[in-house]
Amino acid sequence: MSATPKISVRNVAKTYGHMTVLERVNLEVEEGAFCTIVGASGCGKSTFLRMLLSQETPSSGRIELDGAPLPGEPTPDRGIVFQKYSVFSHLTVEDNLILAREFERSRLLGRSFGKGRKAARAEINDTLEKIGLGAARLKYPAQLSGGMQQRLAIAQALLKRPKVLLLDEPFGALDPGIRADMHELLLGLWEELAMTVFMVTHDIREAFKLGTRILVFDKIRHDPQAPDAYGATITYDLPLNRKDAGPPPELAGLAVNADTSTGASA
Amino acid sequence: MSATPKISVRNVAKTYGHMTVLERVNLEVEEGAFCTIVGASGCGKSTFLRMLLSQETPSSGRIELDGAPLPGEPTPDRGIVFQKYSVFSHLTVEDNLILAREFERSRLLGRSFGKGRKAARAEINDTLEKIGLGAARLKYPAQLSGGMQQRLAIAQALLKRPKVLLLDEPFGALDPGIRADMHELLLGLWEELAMTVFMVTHDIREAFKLGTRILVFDKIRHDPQAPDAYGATITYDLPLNRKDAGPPPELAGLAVNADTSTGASA
Amino acid sequence: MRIINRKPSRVTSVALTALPFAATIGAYALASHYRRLENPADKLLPSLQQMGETFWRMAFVPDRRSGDLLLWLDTYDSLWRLGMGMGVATILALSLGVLIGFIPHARSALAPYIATFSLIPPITILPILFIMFGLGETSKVMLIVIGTAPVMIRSVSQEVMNIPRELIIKAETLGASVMQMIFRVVLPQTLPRLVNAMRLGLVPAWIFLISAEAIASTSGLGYRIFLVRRYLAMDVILPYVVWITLLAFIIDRLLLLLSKRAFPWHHLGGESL
Amino acid sequence: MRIINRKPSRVTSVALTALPFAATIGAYALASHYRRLENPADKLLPSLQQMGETFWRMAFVPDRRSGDLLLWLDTYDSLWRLGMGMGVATILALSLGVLIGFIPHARSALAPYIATFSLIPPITILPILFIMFGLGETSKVMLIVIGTAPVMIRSVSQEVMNIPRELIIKAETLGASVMQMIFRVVLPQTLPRLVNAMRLGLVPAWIFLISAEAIASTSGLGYRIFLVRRYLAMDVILPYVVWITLLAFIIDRLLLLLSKRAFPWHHLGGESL
Amino acid sequence: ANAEEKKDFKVCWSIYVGWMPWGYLQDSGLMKKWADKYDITVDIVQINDYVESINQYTAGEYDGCSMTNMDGLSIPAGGGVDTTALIVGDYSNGNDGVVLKDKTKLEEIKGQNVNLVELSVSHYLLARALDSVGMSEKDITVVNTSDADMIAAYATPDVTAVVTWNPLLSEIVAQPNATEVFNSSGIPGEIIDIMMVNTETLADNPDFGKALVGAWYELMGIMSSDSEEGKEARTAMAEASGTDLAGYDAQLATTKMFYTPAEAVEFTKSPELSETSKFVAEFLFDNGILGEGAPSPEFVGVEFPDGSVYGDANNVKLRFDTSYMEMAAGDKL
Ligand SMILES: Nc1ncnc2c1ncn2[C@@H]1O[C@H](COP(=O)(O)OP(=O)(O)OP(=O)(O)O)[C@@H](O)[C@H]1O
Ligand SMILES: Nc1ncnc2c1ncn2[C@@H]1O[C@H](COP(=O)(O)OP(=O)(O)OP(=O)(O)O)[C@@H](O)[C@H]1O
Ligand SMILES: [Mg+2]
Ligand SMILES: [Mg+2]
Repeated sequence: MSATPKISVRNVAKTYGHMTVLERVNLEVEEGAFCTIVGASGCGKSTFLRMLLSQETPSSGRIELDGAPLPGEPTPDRGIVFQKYSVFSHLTVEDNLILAREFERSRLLGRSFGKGRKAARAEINDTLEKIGLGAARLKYPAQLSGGMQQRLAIAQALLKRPKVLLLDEPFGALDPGIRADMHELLLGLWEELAMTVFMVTHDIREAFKLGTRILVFDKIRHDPQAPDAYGATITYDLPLNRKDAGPPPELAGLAVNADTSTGASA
Repeated sequence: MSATPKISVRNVAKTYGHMTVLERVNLEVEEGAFCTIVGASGCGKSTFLRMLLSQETPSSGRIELDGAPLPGEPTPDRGIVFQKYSVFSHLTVEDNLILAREFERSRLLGRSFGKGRKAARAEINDTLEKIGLGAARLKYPAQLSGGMQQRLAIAQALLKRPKVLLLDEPFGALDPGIRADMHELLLGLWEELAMTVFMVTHDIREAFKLGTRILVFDKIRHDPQAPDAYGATITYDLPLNRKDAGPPPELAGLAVNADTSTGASA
Repeated sequence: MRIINRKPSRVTSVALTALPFAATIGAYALASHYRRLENPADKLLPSLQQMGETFWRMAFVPDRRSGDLLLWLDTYDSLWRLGMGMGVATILALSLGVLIGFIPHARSALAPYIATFSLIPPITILPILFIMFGLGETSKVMLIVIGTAPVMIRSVSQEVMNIPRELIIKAETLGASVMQMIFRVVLPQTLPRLVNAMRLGLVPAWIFLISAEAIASTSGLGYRIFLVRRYLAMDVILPYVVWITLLAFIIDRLLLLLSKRAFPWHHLGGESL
Repeated sequence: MRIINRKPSRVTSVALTALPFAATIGAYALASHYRRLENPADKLLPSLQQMGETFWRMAFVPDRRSGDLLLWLDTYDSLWRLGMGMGVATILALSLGVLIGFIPHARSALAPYIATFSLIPPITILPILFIMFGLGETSKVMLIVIGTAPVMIRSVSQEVMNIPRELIIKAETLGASVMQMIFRVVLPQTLPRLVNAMRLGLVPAWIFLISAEAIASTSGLGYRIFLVRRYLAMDVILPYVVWITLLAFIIDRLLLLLSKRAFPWHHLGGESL
Repeated sequence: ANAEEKKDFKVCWSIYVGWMPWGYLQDSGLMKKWADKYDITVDIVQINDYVESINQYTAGEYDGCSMTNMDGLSIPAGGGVDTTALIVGDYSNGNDGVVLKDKTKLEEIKGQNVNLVELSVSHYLLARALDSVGMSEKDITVVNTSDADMIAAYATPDVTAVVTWNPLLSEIVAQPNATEVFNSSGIPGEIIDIMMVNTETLADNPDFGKALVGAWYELMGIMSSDSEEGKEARTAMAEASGTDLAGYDAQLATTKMFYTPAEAVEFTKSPELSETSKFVAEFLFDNGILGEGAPSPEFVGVEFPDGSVYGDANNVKLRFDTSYMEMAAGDKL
């Protein structure tokens, strides 16, 4: 490797009490990559993202961002969409979306007034339409359906245009139509901003469609007496070519598995 | 129609304040049907399930169960898995699962002790293994990953063996492998118990794979001035034949849509 | 239908609400009647009529000595003290609560101290308080502050700590500074709970107001009760107690209304008491 | 790193915690020193040593008049009253709280009444309490109950109402009767919050205990404080206040520990104060 | 001592029959008139809680305070604050009493619970009453009861004996089953109500003493007269204490007011005062009120107008000084 990788993960492990969730995770990701992460539920994918965000610290090992140790706390250059969509319950849809802008513009209070506010609200009209929340702009999150909240959370993270974007099952609660729109939105911004994206998903097709690289997390060591003794690690790490018609031969098994689950009707 | 339908919905509408969510919903479902429900996010699918559960009452119209008006409150003959998986946070995995049994056996306190408790815990060993939570049986929900909580919620509802089962995006947070296992578990019980199932999903393939009938919710009337004035209704109501290779011709458009969203790789 | 799913109708609800109040008044009237049968001059449980007359006199007949309408004078003075005390306590609760709940170093330094402080029954150190704050209005206001603020601070800091960590992290990824997080996330999320803490804090505030007025004052609802207590003038005390309760009730409802108006998002979920 | 993400180290944390306590003691010692320079017999701010001696004497030297070890006698009697009062208040809070929070009809009937009741400052209606409960131990315990239970009931019922509706519905679909829901869902979900309500309720409980012991008694921490207040014996009062605070602190921590032991699931989330 | 001349003075008082004139002095402007005469200001502050008022005085917040001889000896004098009895206003002559429920003789108090404000003049009165029938505190049980709760306490069945003062006393005696079996007229001149002032302040600012004494005796003259003005003054005092003129006059009847300075001077100079101080000091010592450091009842010295001292002459903290009252008697103010 010539250039410094955007993110490098070196021999990271994470344990909760006696339980090892992740172990021996090694990874180098170049800038602009779109990594999709798949793996059994409960194997530590969300935990991995939380570490990339500095929400949790690895129990051992090291994570580097642009060659320097990861900052000890979340920073605006890494955006996140959590698995349980969390938006600000005290702000309306539009106020949730202009919040990042307000933080930038009003250094002290993080709150704009009058004209500035109006302008900020006008700026997001487009986004609101794209995510289909134009009619709900004045509603509070508690008045939205699950899928609507999730779209709001995604848009909120995207509007900040982070260098690294972490997505934890962002499209889980969306119907196919909306999901396709959101894919477009995300891919458009990814190309435009050269973001580095990590996205956890359970939808193998989605993983193949969006990713330039797929990371499979799995446990390879098992101790039947102590099921918590060993953690998961990255078992496959494959580049994806968008123009490919199907999954690479190494993942044929996985894809079949996916087919079984999402219907043999295709 | 000769026999009384299991559930019949007659001209039901639901409004929240000024906003019409559903209108003119009509439906008759025979016993043992597996209805999958699809539709844009925010169109009222969860609301529809909540009405079938008697958690909410229709603003107008009538719902009948076995020819009689729906009871005014949730009853044990209708099981539910909520969109935001809700299990009892104060009970461990195994105690969550034996709870329904305890309610049956100990009429007053709903709590078994000593032997009875042990026996109840033994009974669920199988289920625990099937849903892959054998190793987590003593954990509290807050210690589980999202997918694990969802599996627990599904198993909890299935163990009660309800006559009508309502599922709101039950498999959203599951990986393909686990998802296939859960499909099997569900289909097995459905056949065995002749349950009537309503399942909301965003995965069209899943809808085709599992359902005997698919209900599509959508808005057909729009007023651009007042986006909340009209609600969604059932726009397609089609029987599915499991042995079919693909979606019926009427739904070709939908299926294509689904393909776009879940990857063109298949 | 199960009793938990049955909502009383409007009429039933009003009737049910009125029931225990009516029962209390009835029980009182009976007890008073029988006591006065035994001793017509009994002062402990005066008749409702007698109390009504006294209350009327306090409210609308100018006092012979000063020419004041005592009830309104007392009410005004007490409410002023209560308002000042609750105002200071609220400001303290909000500022210290956010500090303790949000900043770990401040938490280490202040939380145990304030927790300890909140456990000191203020009435035991009255002489020291009076020396520190004099016997004027300040000491009365301060007694209210000392009696209510520590618990309010504690509950506000707990509420701040209960804000889901995800929201704070989200704000950080959106580029917020600590100040900005306080103003745009922590404060708005905490304010409705602060109103709740105020509603709960009003109960001890009234108690301390009355204690303070009983010790050093020449007006106020607590002063009047204290003054006539040595003659067991229950015909003054009981209407005053009802009046205090009514005032407290109105303030409580106003705060609830304020919360519903100002923080609609907070009340989208379940009901609140 | 932002101050909100920096956790003080173990040592820093201990130092920060000790700081305000040390400052308070230091400030006291200084104030006391200067007062006693002016008047060596000053009673208001006795020296630390003097207080230590008095405390030792109260704890270990039998009283001249009665031969009792006063501190332990007072402590035992007060804790007994506090325990009884809190016990009754807790039982009331749990039973009425569940009733009000869970059953709409009970809510209509009782919630406004108890809310109103909680706003009555109990000291104003002491004479009526005396007729109802006499002047013995009952009235002291009842004063504690009346002073703490209404607020506790209110907060427990609010907590019951805050249980996500989905959980209740889930229980219904699993075939639970109202009783079963109360015992298997509502109570377990509410208990940890009840412990919290108890911890908050202890603050007024101590205040009412001390007020109650000031009314008519022959022993107890509050009795002693009020008795020696007659001759401004701050060398007794201050150590007693510290002692009360210490007892209250220990009870508070024990309850927190109990909660962590008995309801581990409740403490899986964030920290608590 | 450090001579401190000052212009602004504060004295405090609490509601009691013999002290109501203090409130009236402030309200009527009489005090201001006399203060102006000496070119000073005197603020008379009402404190509802009697003990708190003495505590505040002892802590140095006030220059003077109305209290009984007993509390003057125990709190300020016992606390090292050199205190002078400036105006000896009255003594209780039936204003404090022992009341039994359903019993009529003092002897029958034996074995009962007696509700009273412990360590107060009521406690002292009880001790003297028991003494008079050859009993001691061991024969009864004292239950400390706050004065504010006394009437309500008496209404409960558990309470069978109380010792208290007016106006509570007359309210309780009015109950059908109550008998007053002993009162302070049995120990005349032992419970004395006094305006105490800080000795140092008085020494440095004699004008302060003159203004207080001058104002007080002017009002005494008005109050004792049967004129309209006197009635008006007494009515105002009655209402300030929460009763009416008849009620207040009834309380005055059991109070030996010294309406003229001459009477007060004569009483203060009488030899019985020394005897009373001995009783009081012994009572305080027996109850541990003089402090742990006190080796004997004579620990605190009390000086009388003739210069004689009861107790430790090196630790004189309470002084009966008639010089200011004599000035008033001689019209020298
Ligand atoms: N705070 C915690 N304390 C203890 N164990 C935890 C904690 N958080 C997560 N775990 C455990 O770590 C494991 C990994 O959890 P994680 O949420 O990362 O899984 P995941 O791969 O995201 O699963 P899913 O696909 O279901 O979201 C789980 O077994 C979970 O029980
Ligand atoms: N309590 C409520 N008050 C007001 N509006 C509500 C409420 N609950 C739901 N809604 C509105 O009703 C509409 C339908 O919500 P519902 O949750 O049924 O949608 P859904 O079809 O389940 O969507 P999703 O697929 O995203 O879960 C939404 O627009 C939502 O804003
Ligand atoms: Mg996850
Ligand atoms: Mg939904």
